[in-house]
Amino acid sequence: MGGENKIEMGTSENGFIKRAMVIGGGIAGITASIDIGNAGYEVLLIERLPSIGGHMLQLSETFPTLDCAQCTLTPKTVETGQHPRIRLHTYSEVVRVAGRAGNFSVQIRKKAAYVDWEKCTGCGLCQQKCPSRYPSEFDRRMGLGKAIYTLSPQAVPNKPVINPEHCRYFLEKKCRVCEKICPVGAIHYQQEDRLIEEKVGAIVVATGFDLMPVERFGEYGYGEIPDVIDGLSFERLNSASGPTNGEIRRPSDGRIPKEVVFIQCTGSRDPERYMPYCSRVCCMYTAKHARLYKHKVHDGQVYIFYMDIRSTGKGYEEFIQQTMEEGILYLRGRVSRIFREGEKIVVWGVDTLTGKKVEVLADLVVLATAIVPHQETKTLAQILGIHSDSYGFLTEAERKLKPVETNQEGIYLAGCAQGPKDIAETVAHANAAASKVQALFATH
Amino acid sequence: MKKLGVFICHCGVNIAGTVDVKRVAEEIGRTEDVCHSVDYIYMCSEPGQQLIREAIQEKRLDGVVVACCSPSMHENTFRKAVKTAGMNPYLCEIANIREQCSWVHQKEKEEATRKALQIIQATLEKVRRNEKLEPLAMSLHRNVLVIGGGIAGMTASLDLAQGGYEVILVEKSPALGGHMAQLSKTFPELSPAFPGLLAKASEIEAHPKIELFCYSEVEEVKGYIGNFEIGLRKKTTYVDWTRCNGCGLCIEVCPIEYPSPFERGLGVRKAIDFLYPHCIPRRVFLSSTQCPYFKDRSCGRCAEVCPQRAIQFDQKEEKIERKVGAIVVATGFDLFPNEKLGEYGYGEIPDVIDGLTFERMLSPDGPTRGRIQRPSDGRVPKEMVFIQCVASRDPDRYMPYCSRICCMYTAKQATIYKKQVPDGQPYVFYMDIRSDGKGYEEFLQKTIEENGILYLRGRVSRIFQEDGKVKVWGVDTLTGKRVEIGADLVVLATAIIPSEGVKELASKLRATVDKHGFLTEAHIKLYPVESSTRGIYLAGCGQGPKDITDTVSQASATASKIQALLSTDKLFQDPLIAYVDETICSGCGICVEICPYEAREMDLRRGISVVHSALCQGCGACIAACPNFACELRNSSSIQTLRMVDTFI
Amino acid sequence: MKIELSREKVHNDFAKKVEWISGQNLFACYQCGNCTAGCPVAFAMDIGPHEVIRYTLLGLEEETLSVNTYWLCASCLQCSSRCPKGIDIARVMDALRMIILRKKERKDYIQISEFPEGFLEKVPQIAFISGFRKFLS
Amino acid sequence: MNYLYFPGCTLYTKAKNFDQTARNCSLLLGFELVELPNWTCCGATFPLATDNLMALLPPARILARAKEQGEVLTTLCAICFNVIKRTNHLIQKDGEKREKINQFIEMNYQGDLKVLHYLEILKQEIGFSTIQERVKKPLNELQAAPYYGCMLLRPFEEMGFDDKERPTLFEEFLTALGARSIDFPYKIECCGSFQSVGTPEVATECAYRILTSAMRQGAEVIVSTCPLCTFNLDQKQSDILKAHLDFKTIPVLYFTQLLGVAMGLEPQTLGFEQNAVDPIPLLKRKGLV
Repeated sequence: MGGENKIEMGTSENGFIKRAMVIGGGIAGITASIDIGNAGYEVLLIERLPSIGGHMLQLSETFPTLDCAQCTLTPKTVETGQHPRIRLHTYSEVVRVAGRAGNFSVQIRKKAAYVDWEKCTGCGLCQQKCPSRYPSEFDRRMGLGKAIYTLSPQAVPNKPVINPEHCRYFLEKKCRVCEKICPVGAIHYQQEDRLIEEKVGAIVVATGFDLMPVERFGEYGYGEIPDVIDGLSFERLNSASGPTNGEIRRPSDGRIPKEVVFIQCTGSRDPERYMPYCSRVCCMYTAKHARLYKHKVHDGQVYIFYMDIRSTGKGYEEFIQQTMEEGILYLRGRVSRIFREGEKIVVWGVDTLTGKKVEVLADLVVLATAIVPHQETKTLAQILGIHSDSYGFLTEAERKLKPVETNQEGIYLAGCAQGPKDIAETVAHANAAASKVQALFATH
Repeated sequence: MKKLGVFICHCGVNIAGTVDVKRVAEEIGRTEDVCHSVDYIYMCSEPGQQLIREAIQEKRLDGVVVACCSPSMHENTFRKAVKTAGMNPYLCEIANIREQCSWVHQKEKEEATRKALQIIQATLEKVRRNEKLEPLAMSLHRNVLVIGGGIAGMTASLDLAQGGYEVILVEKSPALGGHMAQLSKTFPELSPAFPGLLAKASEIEAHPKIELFCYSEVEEVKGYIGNFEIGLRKKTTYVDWTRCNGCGLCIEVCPIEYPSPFERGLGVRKAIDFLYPHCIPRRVFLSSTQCPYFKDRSCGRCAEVCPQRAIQFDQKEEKIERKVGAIVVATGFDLFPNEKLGEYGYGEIPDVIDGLTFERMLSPDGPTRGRIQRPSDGRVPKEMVFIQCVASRDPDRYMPYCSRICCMYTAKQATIYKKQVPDGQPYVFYMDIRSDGKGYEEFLQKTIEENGILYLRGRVSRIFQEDGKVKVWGVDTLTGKRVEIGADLVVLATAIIPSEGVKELASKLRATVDKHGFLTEAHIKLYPVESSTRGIYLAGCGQGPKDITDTVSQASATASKIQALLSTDKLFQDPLIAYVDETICSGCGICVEICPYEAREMDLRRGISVVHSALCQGCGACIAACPNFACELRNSSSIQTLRMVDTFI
Repeated sequence: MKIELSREKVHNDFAKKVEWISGQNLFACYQCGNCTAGCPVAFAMDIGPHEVIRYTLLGLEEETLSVNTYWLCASCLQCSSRCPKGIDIARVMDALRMIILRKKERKDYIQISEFPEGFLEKVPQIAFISGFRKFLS
Repeated sequence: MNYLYFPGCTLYTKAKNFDQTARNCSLLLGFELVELPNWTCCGATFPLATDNLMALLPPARILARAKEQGEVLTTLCAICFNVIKRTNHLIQKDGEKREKINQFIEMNYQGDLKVLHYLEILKQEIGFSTIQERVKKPLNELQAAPYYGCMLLRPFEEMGFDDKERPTLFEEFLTALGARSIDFPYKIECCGSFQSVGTPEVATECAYRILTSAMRQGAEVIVSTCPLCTFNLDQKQSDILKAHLDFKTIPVLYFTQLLGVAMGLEPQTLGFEQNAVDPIPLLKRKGLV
């Protein structure tokens, strides 16, 4: 329900452009776009991947309600896709920004999809028939994807792109199966990147996060032990749409792990070697992981190595306590080393409360690796002329009272690009960014 | 015969893991009037919705059942979807086979499948008799009431005013600022809290779009989204604020001093005084319980000395009425009272104080001018104990939740203490250190290292007075040893609780609160600032403990939601409400009494009861109460309900 | 079982001495236990290295000096190499050894006279030179 | 090309065979190890107490003297290497200590010598491919487990020898000799070091864990870079047999011994008679002696 929006705004008399650009199509960007759009302003939503949804689309369930992430997000992605005032530019990047609040000139690169999206009906035949298979990034390399792909069957927009690094036509100049099978002739191998120019009055930066790669952790096997995975990978394992259809099976041999170790603060709270800050979401998502695992593998045992349990959100502490009461063993201490020994993974940790060294022979180890800004955020900050900190997180104008403003008028921040935060906080942060855009437009 | 379509969602494995969706689709497909029955992994996704739209157009369906999750989740989604395919949205119904079936019968697959079939069949019964309905259009007021003048309410008000909307800001105390005005410095920068707050308050006071009511409370709330009618009570300050210029002469002559609640009992105020120095609005107020004039008319010096003749001993309370389109509830927090903590001395040990009291002590404009001293004897404390999680994370005795800000403010307080008393030792008893905001962990580690703050992982079992010291019995779980400290001053980080009176206010607003009294949001992830009642939004600690940064974000978020709401000139409401068969109604009036939303009224001229469509929430109470069966609910008629029940027996 | 804490105790001379000799800030310790988790000789220790740091910080001089932990430390630096706060734990262990060995009473950990016959002939020089340096005053 | 060489006490006396094989192999590889004149003991431990200046003086003096002779100093013993290299690093970085040290030793040394372990010489200066070409008797897929121990690797920032969690240099060396290098998790875990004089049973247990870890991965022989590790792993096997009834012995070789075999040196010159667990039967089985 809600309002039927009647107010149309474009440019005010003094030439102030009342149209916003949101960079990043995760939950932060989606939320900001819908809010600005609902207030009656036009929005350009720029997403670097072929479809919107961001990392939230990779999640299985969300804490503390254990609601299905797909179910809470897809209505939002659908709403974004159908919103009369939101224009999606997916598979696109911001190349250049000039000007100031009310009059930014923006250059956007629309990457070559090698598919004519105007013609494509999203029937999916090309993906079915494509013979090339390679580890899918969306499934954290645990499942196989095709060279012509959408991120998920529920993608918005539901249009595929060809990855030339894996496409047989681009590699060997043969195949062309997709071209032959496409009923509307949408495959277009000669397509090239396009640069387009747009004018906007305000910008919201919502470029999100990445996880610190497991390859960085020597003491944990440099990412080369297949059954040592990160938190997002576990989300995919747990997801009904993931590579195992939601069954918890370990990547190495597909067996159901019975001893599962979760390690918090991997790369976080480690000023000497990695990141000094707390990544804020790991304590909660690990507790969630532990419970979802336990619900699926009743005779399995979960061990969680932690330093401090951080469950500060509404209903979070209660969630943690319930998790413990379900028989999940929390061990206060870090893990010094992980190595493979036969089919098992040996975990050398400690329980500082007894003071004893602990060894667990695990079947699966999940590392809660540090939240880091998305790698392109720094470049983007330079393009926009806004500040970022030494880790690459974007800097707000003032810590307490201006958490979404930047040093540039008309440019606002939303979500994890500014610092680690959970979905609820991200949504509120994005709403707040939208509020600032609305106020900026209303006062001109 | 109608042509019906049934769409069964797998919800990943949430449904399909328990219910045999293929079999359900097949069996339902055999029903005579069902000409389309399919299943799909995520019906709510774009391709899922496309399936529905295509079927409606191709098979010219007259009704749709989507078997999926709770209607509170996706009824809207699917009604929108059928509408774009040209179908009246009220011909689409949800059969909840997730919350009411697959989730509760995870171990009984066969039973669950049978139950899913029954739920869908029952819903089909409903759809068969559904009417086409149109949403009800309502006009709306394009202004906002903000309740609470702390940092949350102030931020929301300014955002809305800047967005061009008129704001009525109501604060129960005589000045703006809330608890933030009591703080010394804010973490992690250790910058003074006051200047930023003062700037905002000044802006509010001067803003042409904001109407400020301090020392006022919301008495009455009627109406609904877009059309709230508000009754405010302006309490008596005994000072005519239109005349008072804040010169302060009255304060100088006032002979009465009493412990100031703002200073948490550490300092005194006069019977006529400011709420706090430099407060905004800069106006004095008089406490009638302290003022001798109100006892025996013995004084009156303030009135004599006031150059503006602003003192009004006979001032009366004022009632003010306003109409607004939306409401922001930013009622903030209180601290759990020390007096309830028996093991820590029932608040009777003078040198055991809470975090806010210590803030006043640390404030340069506070009662000690920022000097740290024991309340009992004014000595500088050298052994300084801070205790975390006092009444928080204590489900058995107090509050189960984490109060979120204590870890950080304690680290801040210990740092300020150590800077002021270099030879003193701060101890912090904690369970888990929670420094999860931007820059917080770095601040915490730096201050522990540089200032030698001793963190002890463990709770404190008991505190008592002995030989001029405050004995603290705690534990260090990392050595497993009991710890005893003879402290000079103890600061308790007591639990954050909703501020007093929120429950009553919530019931006036028809907003829900949780068992601790925090206002509940519509959805914890996706609608964190919307309340369960449309048109009412939540900002700040009234919704749950949060720090200033998160409060400010959330307050701005409410402003965004409201600007979107008010950017239209008409609102639309579901027509699924009660209606009266005028030929049967006897005008007995039972429905008028029973309606919880004041949506039923007697039409005295016609002698029958009518429905106020904007107020009716479709709860059905009047239908059950009507002795003549004269009331019905649109698309939930008695015959529909009975047919649905029939399918289950 | 009980510790009475006061600022004298927290800023005890013992902890200060350990900090001074080792050059490490004991307050920086997270008490995360990573040192103990990776210690190759933790199996034989009375208490883990992280506990030694804790005991020292709390001024439990007598108890700290009566455990075998730092005597067993082989200075392999596995703990130091993985400490998230960059504390060189092996230096803390060495400092504790030094505190005992530098006492007037010369409480040596090993007695050369007690070595089995032929021991010194068999063991490489580096072993007993480093052993003497670590265990003898 | 000749390299200035610091033998250290152990290789000069009890483990002379390790020293001699290295010298002989060097000649076959086209360079000579030139012994540093007037060398003294390095002290065998890098002092961890920050106030222990005295323990820094012997290695400092060694470095200062070496600098008078050349630009690069090499060692074979991992402990000597660790002590000398760390001291060198300290002299480079800590101006205050540098000044004090120079006053004590009455020399002026700035920390500008390059300290390299013999394995680093082989890799960086000679090249493992060259060694592979000059190998006379490839090791015939001998399943050799490279044991690094601590001293070469830690502290990483000062030693800079190889990756601290998963080093590979030693593996490359063994592969160049024609052996099959066996990866095992305990290759970077401590052998107990000088605990063999402090608490010998601890060193015995450490050795047991390391040896069995390698054997589980299929090792036929353990190869070490440190004379003390070699002692703990090899000589302690008789004690392990007493503590662990299921234990089976395994030969432990110093890396120069294995290099000697591959370079075709006469077995008699390699000092196998000093090994507690006789490697000859294994080497015979592999056709290497």
